[in-house]
Amino acid sequence: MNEALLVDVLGAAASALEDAAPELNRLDGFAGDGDLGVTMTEVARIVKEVLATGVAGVPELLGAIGTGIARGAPSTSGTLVATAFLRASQACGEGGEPTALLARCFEAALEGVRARGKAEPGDRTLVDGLASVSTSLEASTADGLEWREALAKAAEAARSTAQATAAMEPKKGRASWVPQRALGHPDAGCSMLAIVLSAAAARAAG
Amino acid sequence: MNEALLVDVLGAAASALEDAAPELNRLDGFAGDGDLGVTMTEVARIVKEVLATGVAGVPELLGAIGTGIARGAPSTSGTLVATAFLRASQACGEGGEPTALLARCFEAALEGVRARGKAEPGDRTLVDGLASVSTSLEASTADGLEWREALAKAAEAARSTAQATAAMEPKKGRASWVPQRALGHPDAGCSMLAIVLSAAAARAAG
Amino acid sequence: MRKIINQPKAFVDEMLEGVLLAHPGSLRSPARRVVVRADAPRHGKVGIVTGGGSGHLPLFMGYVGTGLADGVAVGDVFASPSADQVLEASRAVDGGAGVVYLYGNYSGDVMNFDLAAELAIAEGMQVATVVGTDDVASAPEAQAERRRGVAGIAMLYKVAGAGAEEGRSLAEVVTVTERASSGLRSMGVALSPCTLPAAGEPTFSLPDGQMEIGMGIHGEPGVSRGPLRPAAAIAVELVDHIVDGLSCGRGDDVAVLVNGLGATPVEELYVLYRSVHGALVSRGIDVRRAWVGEFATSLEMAGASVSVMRLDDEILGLLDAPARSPLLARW
Amino acid sequence: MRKIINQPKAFVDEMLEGVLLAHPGSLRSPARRVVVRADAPRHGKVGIVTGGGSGHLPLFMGYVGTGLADGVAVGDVFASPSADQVLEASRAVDGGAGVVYLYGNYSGDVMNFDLAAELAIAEGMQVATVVGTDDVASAPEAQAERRRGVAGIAMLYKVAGAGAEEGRSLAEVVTVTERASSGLRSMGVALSPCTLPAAGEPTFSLPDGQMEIGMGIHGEPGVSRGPLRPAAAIAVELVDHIVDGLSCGRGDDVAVLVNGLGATPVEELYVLYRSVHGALVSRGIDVRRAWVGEFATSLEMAGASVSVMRLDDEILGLLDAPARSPLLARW
Ligand SMILES: Nc1ncnc2c1ncn2[C@@H]1O[C@H](COP(=O)(O)OP(=O)(O)O)[C@@H](O)[C@H]1O
Ligand SMILES: Nc1ncnc2c1ncn2[C@@H]1O[C@H](COP(=O)(O)OP(=O)(O)O)[C@@H](O)[C@H]1O
Ligand SMILES: [Mg+2]
Ligand SMILES: [Mg+2]
Ligand SMILES: [Mg+2]
Ligand SMILES: [Mg+2]
Repeated sequence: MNEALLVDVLGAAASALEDAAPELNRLDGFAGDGDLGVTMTEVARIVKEVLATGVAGVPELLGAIGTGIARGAPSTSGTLVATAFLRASQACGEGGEPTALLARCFEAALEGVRARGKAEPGDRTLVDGLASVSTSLEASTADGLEWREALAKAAEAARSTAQATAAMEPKKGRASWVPQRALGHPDAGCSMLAIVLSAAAARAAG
Repeated sequence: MNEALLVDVLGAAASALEDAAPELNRLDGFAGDGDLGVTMTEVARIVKEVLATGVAGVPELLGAIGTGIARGAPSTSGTLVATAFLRASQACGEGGEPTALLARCFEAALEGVRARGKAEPGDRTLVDGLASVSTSLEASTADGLEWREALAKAAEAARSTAQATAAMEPKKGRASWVPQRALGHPDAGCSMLAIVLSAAAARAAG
Repeated sequence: MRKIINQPKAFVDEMLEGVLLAHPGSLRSPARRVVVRADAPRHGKVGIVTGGGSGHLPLFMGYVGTGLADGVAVGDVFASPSADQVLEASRAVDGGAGVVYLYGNYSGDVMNFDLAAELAIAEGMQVATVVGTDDVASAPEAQAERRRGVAGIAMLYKVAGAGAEEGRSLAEVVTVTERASSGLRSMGVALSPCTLPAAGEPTFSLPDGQMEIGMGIHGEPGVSRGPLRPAAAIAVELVDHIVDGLSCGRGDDVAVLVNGLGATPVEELYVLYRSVHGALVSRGIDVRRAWVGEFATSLEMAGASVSVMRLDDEILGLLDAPARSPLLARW
Repeated sequence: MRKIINQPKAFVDEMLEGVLLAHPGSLRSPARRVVVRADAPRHGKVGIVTGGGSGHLPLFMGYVGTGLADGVAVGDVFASPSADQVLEASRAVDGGAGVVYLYGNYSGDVMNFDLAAELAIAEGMQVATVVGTDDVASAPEAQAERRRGVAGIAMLYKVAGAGAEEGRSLAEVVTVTERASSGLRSMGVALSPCTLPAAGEPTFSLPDGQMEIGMGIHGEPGVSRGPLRPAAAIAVELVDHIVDGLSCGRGDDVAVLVNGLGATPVEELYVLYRSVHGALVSRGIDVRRAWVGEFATSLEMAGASVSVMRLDDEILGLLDAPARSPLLARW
């Protein structure tokens, strides 16, 4: 996976994020405060800004995106996405075979988000989505799949996990008072992950 | 004019006031704050309350109404109406021929309202209405008219003065910034006077 | 209607009960709808009595406290208190040095305070009156004495209250307060109407996206109505009107108060203040003190007003004196 | 939209400019969207840093002052500030005695303050954290540590700030603030939504005549929605929920804070307070201190919240200590 390709794929993901803003606001509104789309529009803007300035080197690029989001979109999801980029940046430093590299990046992102947000799998958060993506990429590495194929499978995993969160009853926090409000709707953060991975996979596939 | 008759006539005037509340709010709203009807509903309630308790003696009755309004409806128009009743109460103490008595009461009311509110004739206030009523009653006294007839003429004077205020440009205060807002609509306080006098005259007539 | 109330008729009395329950050490009620400082009367101190309609908190009751007013007569929503109430307040705060009636110029209030003054003087009290007339939109400069009192009166309480607390005489308190008042101008902009509890309907209609410059605090028509403009443009228009009559320019010192009418967030008031400050400074005027917040409201009306007071050293000293009231003190 | 603003994007920065122009002697800005006391750092005094989204004034910036917090990181409307901003605030207020991070429990804020703490500690500062978790509607009692922070945090600033001002150590300030926090509960009712300047549309829909009990200050769904009820009934429901988890009853001392969310007149807050007081007293609880006004708002949302804090002599003494901030001080 070279830098130009990464720029291309991330740009496509950012555009998809912008398009999905109203839907993300709507999903966040069922149990949250309805602003995930607002934050992700800002995140997408920052990603595109960094891509346009052209930072040299994959780890440097991911790091610059992470830092930019941490400074410029410091909300819950913004901070978590920033953490994910920063950890991915560190994890991919050594380089390596693309599918394994992807798997390493997402594993690092998952661990970073878990540490920062203190949510566990099953809490109906972004952690559920990242965990399934990480698992899928690990399996693809073991199976020796090409990275584009692995990415497509990971996107598939993200989509089905987002779907699955719709049936997860919020057991913690405010939403647990009125579980019926969230029930039936996928978690907003997991949907966001599914949207960006799907866009990335589609662009990678050409 | 005996006490029972006064009770009857004042009761009719109070009822007319209650009915006119929305219209008075509306008229007050063109250049004022649109609450004259609210105040007059309270005034009417207090008048009826005092009438129902049955105070002995005409001056005492008028005095009790004046005091009741001063305590219970202490807004601009409430305070002026209270002043009018209190001055009328003082003026009618000596008794006398009904038409002359009425004239004396309204002259005293006019002077009281002028002193309290510091408005001059031509300022487009209650003073304009009271001044024309007072003038009409004086003329009727000089002409030796019976009090019912005099009251009917006074009501007629109040109505035509209210009409005339519609053409008076507000020259003072806030309304003078936007004279066109008030222009074409009669002054609310003068309309109020016309309404109560008309109701009183109609009841007195039979 | 979006109101946290019980019976609309009971609104003012229940509000008063709440105030007295919340601040038992600071306030007491010597008569119905009359509230005074718990330590009133203060012997030898000039007493300051205010009052007016309800629905404007912290005006008027919020200014009863140390270094401010001593007593208040509380009217119905947007309606004057009675002369009786003002008289009761006067009796409760008179410490023998006389009483100043300090309130806003509304005809009902003027009549009732005037009547109360006659009665109080007949009882042997010394009474003097200073009426706030800061709202430049309510009458042209040539009729300045006819203008209504609005949020600027908050600064007059401060001046009069500090003077009285220092032990100045009745005449001295009146003189400095009148001087402060003559150098004080305000003007506001309304963005939405408000609803009286007893009425249940908005006091007037002002469509979303419209503003009315110079509207009165009871919804009396203002100077102009039009599409809502940016904060910076509103600030320039208000400052122009205010400074016009104040004959205030390069090198003059002023205090500024930006007031919210009820529903406008404090953040917006600071955005407005930013441009008000700029408009004054660009005329060479020196802003020595500034307050931003809710000082005189109209229930839940959206909008703001700007008040500017010309300063001299004596007035600035009084503005800086300590003052504290239970309704204003968030700590 | 009924807002006194310029470009929505510039809202927070223009608001901050206004704050700094209005209070130059009291506040300064050592870095973008960071505001600290003008006299910070105070040598040997524990520093208190807070922060959170904009749109809640006087929360958070309003609590920067004497006897309160020392610095604030200012986020976008309803959005967390960044770890960078918190770090800058920490550097500006650290007087060598350590810094307490005191803020409301929102995941974005927690993550950014935690990250800032790691960075500050790496720079050699001592940092401790106390998070306000008073909103009982935001999670059941068994998950009390997951609850959001709302208006009750105003009392925590008072406790922590007074302790720090007295010269207590970092550990001492944290201990007493945590004890105060553990005895603090709040719950609110919303009567209308609010509109973010950048969005231009209400954050949620709440029809006229409806209320939502327990709604979050960003419009997060609450415990129940239904027809608007009288103030007395709202008070009983809020007090029931609050006192439930507080295990507080006959003979216990509390402080009460009734907070307006933005568009609710102070008069209504006092009507509500009247019934809150009654509900507490009828349980034999002794209300020792009460504050009524706007302490934590949600732009122009209509509604109110009630906060109750269990008192002991030490906490009461800290609540009574002098405190002053330019945004809270109307005088
Ligand atoms: N502690 C957490 N760990 C991981 N993901 C979280 C956590 N809290 C929230 N999220 C995710 O963030 C999404 C909401 O993000 P956002 O709208 O930015 O939050 P908020 O508005 O509450 O600050 C949720 O749908 C969820 O997927
Ligand atoms: N100074 C005055 N002298 C006589 N009448 C007055 C005066 N001011 C107002 N009025 C009368 O009172 C009417 C308005 O009364 P009201 O609505 O009670 O006043 P507000 O709401 O301004 O207190 C006016 O239409 C006018 O006729
Ligand atoms: Mg959200
Ligand atoms: Mg949010
Ligand atoms: Mg009126
Ligand atoms: Mg009125």
